[in-house]
Amino acid sequence: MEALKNKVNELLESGGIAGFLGLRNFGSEPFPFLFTRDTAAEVEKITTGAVRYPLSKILIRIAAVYPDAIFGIMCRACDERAIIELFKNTKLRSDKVITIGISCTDDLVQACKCENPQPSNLVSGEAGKKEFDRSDVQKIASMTLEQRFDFWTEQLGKCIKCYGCRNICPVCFCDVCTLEDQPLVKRGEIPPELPSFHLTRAYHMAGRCVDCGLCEEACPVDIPLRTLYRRVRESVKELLDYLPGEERDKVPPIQVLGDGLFEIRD
Amino acid sequence: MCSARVSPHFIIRAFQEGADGVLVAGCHIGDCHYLKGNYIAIKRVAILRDLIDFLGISKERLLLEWIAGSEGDKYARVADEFTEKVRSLGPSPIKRIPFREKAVAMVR
Amino acid sequence: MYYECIPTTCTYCGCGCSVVLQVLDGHLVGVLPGKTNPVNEGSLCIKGWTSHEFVYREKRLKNPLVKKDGVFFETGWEEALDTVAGKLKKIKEESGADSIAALASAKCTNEENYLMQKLMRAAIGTNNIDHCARL
Amino acid sequence: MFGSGAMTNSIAELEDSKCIFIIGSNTSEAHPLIANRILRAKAKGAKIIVADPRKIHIAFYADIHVRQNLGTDVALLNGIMNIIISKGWQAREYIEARTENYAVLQESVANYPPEKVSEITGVSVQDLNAIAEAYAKAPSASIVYAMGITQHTTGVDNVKSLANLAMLCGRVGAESCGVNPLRGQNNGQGACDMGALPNVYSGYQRVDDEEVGKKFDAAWGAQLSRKPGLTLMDMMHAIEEGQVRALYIMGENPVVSDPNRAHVESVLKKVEFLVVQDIFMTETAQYAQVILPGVSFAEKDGTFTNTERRVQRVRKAIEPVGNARPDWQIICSLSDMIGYPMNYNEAGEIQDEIKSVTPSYGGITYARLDGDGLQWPCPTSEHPGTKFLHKERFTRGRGLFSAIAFKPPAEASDNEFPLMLTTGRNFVHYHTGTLTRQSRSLDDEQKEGYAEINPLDAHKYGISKRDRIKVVSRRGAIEIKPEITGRVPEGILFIPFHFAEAAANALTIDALDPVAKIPEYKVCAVRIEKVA
Repeated sequence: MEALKNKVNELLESGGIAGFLGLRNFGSEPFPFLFTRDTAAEVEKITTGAVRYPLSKILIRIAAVYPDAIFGIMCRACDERAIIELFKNTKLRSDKVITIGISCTDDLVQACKCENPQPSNLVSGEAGKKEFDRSDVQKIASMTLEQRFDFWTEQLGKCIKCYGCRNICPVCFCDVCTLEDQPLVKRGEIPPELPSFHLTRAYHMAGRCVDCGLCEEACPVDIPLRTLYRRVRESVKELLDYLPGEERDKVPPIQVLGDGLFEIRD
Repeated sequence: MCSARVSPHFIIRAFQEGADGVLVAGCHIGDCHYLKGNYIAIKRVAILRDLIDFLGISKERLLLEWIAGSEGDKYARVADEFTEKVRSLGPSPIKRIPFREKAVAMVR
Repeated sequence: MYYECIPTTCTYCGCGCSVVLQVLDGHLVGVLPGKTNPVNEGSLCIKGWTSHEFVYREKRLKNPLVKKDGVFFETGWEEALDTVAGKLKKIKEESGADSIAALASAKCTNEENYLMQKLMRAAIGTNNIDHCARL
Repeated sequence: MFGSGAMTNSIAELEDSKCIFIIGSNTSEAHPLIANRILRAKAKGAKIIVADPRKIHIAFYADIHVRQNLGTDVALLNGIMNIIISKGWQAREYIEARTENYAVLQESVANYPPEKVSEITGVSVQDLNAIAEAYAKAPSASIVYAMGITQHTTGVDNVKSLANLAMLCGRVGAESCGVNPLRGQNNGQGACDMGALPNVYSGYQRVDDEEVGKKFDAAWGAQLSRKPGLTLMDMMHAIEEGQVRALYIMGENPVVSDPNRAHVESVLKKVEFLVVQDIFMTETAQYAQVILPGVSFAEKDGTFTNTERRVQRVRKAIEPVGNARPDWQIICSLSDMIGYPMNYNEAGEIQDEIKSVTPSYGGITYARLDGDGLQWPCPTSEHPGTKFLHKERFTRGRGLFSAIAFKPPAEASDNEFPLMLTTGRNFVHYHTGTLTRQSRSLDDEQKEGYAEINPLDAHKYGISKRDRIKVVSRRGAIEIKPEITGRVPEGILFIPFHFAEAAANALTIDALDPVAKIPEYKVCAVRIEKVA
């Protein structure tokens, strides 16, 4: 933690960054906060916490107001994967963002089933072990078609349409959301139309999902959303040879898969 | 209409409305007036096939075929074969979802 | 340049979920679910996620209004509060404290409900205080 | 009853309950973050029972869903208890050790044999047996209810029947059990706790108790009235009779929320001086002489108390919009001008006073609320708060069984009004829509009101989904879009009450529960006509 505090103070003092987006203890609990020179005293309360908030998504909002400023951001490996995709999709500028890597506790790595908990530019802690566990996907893939359908109907049927999976997702950055497109997705009832609401969102995760799992954490009814999107991630790797968040130099296939660009709405 | 214009959402919508199968037909590879429309379609449909299959809707219910404007006989053959295929798969499972608004079973 | 998150409690149903208000340069810009709260444990419903949206609506009342000849006019706080206090005092003198009644609110804070009943009971002198929680 | 009106257990405990009986609560739409606990309990093997005339979302996850006729809850519950007693499944030791008046209950439920109950409620004898067995035999069992139980002329009877059932099986004062009312509003619990009621001060201390009166006289430095005041419905009548001349409404919208809208409007027109304090120009504010602009939850400090008695902080995040002022400051200013000064520099000082006069809040300070908040009763500054109530003993000593007879709703269907109407919420909107209909995303999700109607009724009246229908009751009429769906059984219409322009409460009846004065929103007779 001291290393992180020192790094943030150093960057703020040198003017290398205008602000550092991280977590601050508010009372006894950590919440996102932008540390600036004006609020340098707050750096004492900086924490890495055991919780994850969508910092990269918050940074999009701040950077939109201050497009010329350079920001530091506290980065777990999942945050960094998201930021890589946000650079490629021009939602953040790589010359305006400095990532400060922090490690995740073993507990968190386990809880997240994180396939790559190793951020670059690690300032605080030691990098966790890579653990590639796709047993959740395999378990469902090994069911019969009918079992799979019943499983998902029961799971997706719990949906209370909070839009939390979208709202918290760091790579859900479209200006207009297809999930709110009335003729395509019927509105005003729960569960939302099965399976099209979730099928639509899952399709949109193709080429974007960085497997951070924030969606599943935010789901109030414990739908295994991450498993669904992991399968999509696998398909994209198999069919398009692209693994979002892991390939800094490849062009993302997002236009091929279809975002707003290919839609005509009426 | 270009096969790239067939948005995955249209396909999803068709399934939601109760279609037992969806056939997307496009121009042959190399024949695209827009140069790469059918390349786009092929990738989209492939991803969507994987996805619906994972959700328990057989990927065989979604078919992409290349049929040129002049290939009327191929169109008829593909349509016939696909219809037979879908018939053998039975009705779409989406039609038996209990939450559906008008499910008669819910009427007391 | 100032961004912070203020944890608070959702204004909608009785669950009492923790919502985290995102404030950018003094403006409310969004909501996050409180990740550590024992009620909602990092989730929210659709209302919680959008609980900031009504705050800046154009239709918000921004000044006290006094009705004259059936039409509302904006006015200052002094005049509005004077009118209310004067009228309540007059009615109390003429018809007694029990001719005044008040409805507190299941939407307001504990402190406000406490003060409202104290106002009616101690300042006015009546127990005519209720709210719409039955509804 | 057991002597206090709040959720006996905690939200998190539901997750480990082995049987959850949901009655009169559309949990997934009205209390979504409690529904998730119920779904988790199911995933851990709990049996879920839903009794609701509508096929609500959570009913799809129920092991047993019964659709009782509107307003027959007492009969249903008596029938379940009849079965439990006749099979000998009641908790004998618990009844002996912790309750009184059991003989009276035994005698009264003997009049409700399953066949007769089935006749009244429309629930099969087989389902009654299944519910009785599931509830009585599970290692732990919770009852969850909401306004579907209370908003009846027999609301108090319904609640007492649930208390009877819970005590009969020893389900009060134990972990993951209890009787758990879900409060509809964020601070409905707090408003009651704080004494925004005509007969009690904060902490349910009675105004007609001389001891209590003296305590508050001293604390507040005033000579306080010992005479209980008027309830909301009594206020309305007193205004009509000219006995109440001034009404001060803070943050409520009775024109839309109260039954029999036409009556409420005529009363508000009649009252000599109406002050409304709110953040929007509500339907009610239109009738005011003076409107005072208060602020939203984001612009002030304070606390809310949720449905599980958890007191939590509300924190100011932004400055008030325009010249609006925090509601507590408005009350203070007004009190000063009336001649009773209130000197509080910040909301925390008010809590310090609440703490000093309210035993159940006696240990609550803002400093202690950091993090998870505290569940009352929390009498001292060392007390950790109370997860579930009545652990060793009931608030009133022994739990009191009461004999409750079934009474039909105030209004029944007849030739003129052949359909029954019930009201409730939609997952997108909240209460009168003052806030949610001003939220873009929520408004987009559901823009207008609708009436759910069974396909058989739609067919009978020749209504298709593109039509508009007129719904008429003895109190009023509205035009509305039909939603043809099996969610409602034949003969029943459902209308959410959020939409002022198609207000369900233009139709509802203002017949009240004789004790709690709650209107019967959940049952009235209507007819429908197709709008040409």
